[in-house]
Amino acid sequence: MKDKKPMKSVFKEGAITSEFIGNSIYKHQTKTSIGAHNIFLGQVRADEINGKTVSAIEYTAYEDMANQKFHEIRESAFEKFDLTCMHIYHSLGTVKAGEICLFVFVSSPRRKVVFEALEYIVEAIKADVPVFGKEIFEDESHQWKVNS
Amino acid sequence: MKDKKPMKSVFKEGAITSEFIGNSIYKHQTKTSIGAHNIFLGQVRADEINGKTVSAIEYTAYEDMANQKFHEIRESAFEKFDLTCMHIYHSLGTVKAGEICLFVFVSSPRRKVVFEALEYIVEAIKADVPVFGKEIFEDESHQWKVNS
Amino acid sequence: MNITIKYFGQLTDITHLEEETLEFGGTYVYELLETLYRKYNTLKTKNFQVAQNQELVNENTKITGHEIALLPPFAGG
Amino acid sequence: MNITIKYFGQLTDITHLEEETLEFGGTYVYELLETLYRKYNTLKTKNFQVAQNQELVNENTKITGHEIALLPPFAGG
Repeated sequence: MKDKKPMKSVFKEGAITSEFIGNSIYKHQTKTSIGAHNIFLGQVRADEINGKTVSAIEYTAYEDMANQKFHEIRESAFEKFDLTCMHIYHSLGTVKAGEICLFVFVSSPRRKVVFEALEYIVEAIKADVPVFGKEIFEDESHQWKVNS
Repeated sequence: MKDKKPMKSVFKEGAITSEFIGNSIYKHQTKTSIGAHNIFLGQVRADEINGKTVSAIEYTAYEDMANQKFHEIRESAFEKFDLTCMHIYHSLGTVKAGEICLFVFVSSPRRKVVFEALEYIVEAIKADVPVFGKEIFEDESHQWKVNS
Repeated sequence: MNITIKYFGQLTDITHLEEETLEFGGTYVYELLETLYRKYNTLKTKNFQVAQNQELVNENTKITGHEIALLPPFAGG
Repeated sequence: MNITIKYFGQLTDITHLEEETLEFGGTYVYELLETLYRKYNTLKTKNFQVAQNQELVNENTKITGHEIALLPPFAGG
């Protein structure tokens, strides 16, 4: 049942749609050893900075290294936690305010496991994966996003 | 922006579909102060117990008290955590193995908040809400589920 | 007084009904339980909590005439 | 030797290119950085890490000839 595929790209061009997420949930309904799913979604905020509002983030990445890091995070999470499945998707390119740029999905027989695993994975992504975000304001000026 | 509606029933007849969940995610894309969503899904496991396999759970509840408890959990979570929205849905009636019986959805500007809030809410639901589950085996015999 | 009692989950396997109204002459929850144990032999062997007016109460709580519910272990989610 | 250097995020606002190949005569990462600081004045004021062969390295690491990347603070998710 372990869904441990060989290394593949987690990047998707543009926003991650709610249909994609719903469909991903649907596909797990044949895996009847799963008792608990936990999903994290990162959504682009229309932050106001010095009177200007963020209208989108343009994501770029050092893709080869990023995919390697995603792979390491995945291997390490499967080692630490009793997970049945794990899926990670991250946007590249333009994602508008209100749209989803990160989708992390973990499943396990038991709920305690998914809470721990999901937080571990999301924090590792924020800390270790070379992804860069250019916050585009409504007047087309920009600033570079930094994870806090 | 606080989505604090008056008390309403969280119960839905039968399984919670992936379309419903996807649509619920979609509706949050207009709320551009949100930066992080966290979703918990409880799925019915086809557990094997003494050689028999669970094919479905039939949920019943002490509905008035359960809705009161859900309301208290909701109020308490909004007090403890900086949440933008919170939604809880629980199935009543028959939910087959592989189908979803619990959907908890929290959103906030920041990710740390959603991790803490979601776990708090799910644990409170398991502990405090009078919902009962009859595990139906393939031969139509049953046993009563108890939360661990 | 007349008291409405609701049964849930596995307790309904014993009572074979979900709700009944009883004439009750006592004062406390434990007295009501004794009445019910006489009526339903195996109820005493079961693990359950008592709610009055939708709040959990203990055996020494006074019966107020509000709805009483017998709640076996919860299994939500 | 010839070294390919990749620039990411805000560093591209300074370099105005994402990748270039340089002839490099030194041995260590810090020597390469000195070369780059001479070429791009304001690069020195920026916060970034260096990766060689897709692994983060420090200033005293030897240059092996693999791809070098200059990585400003991450902003995934």
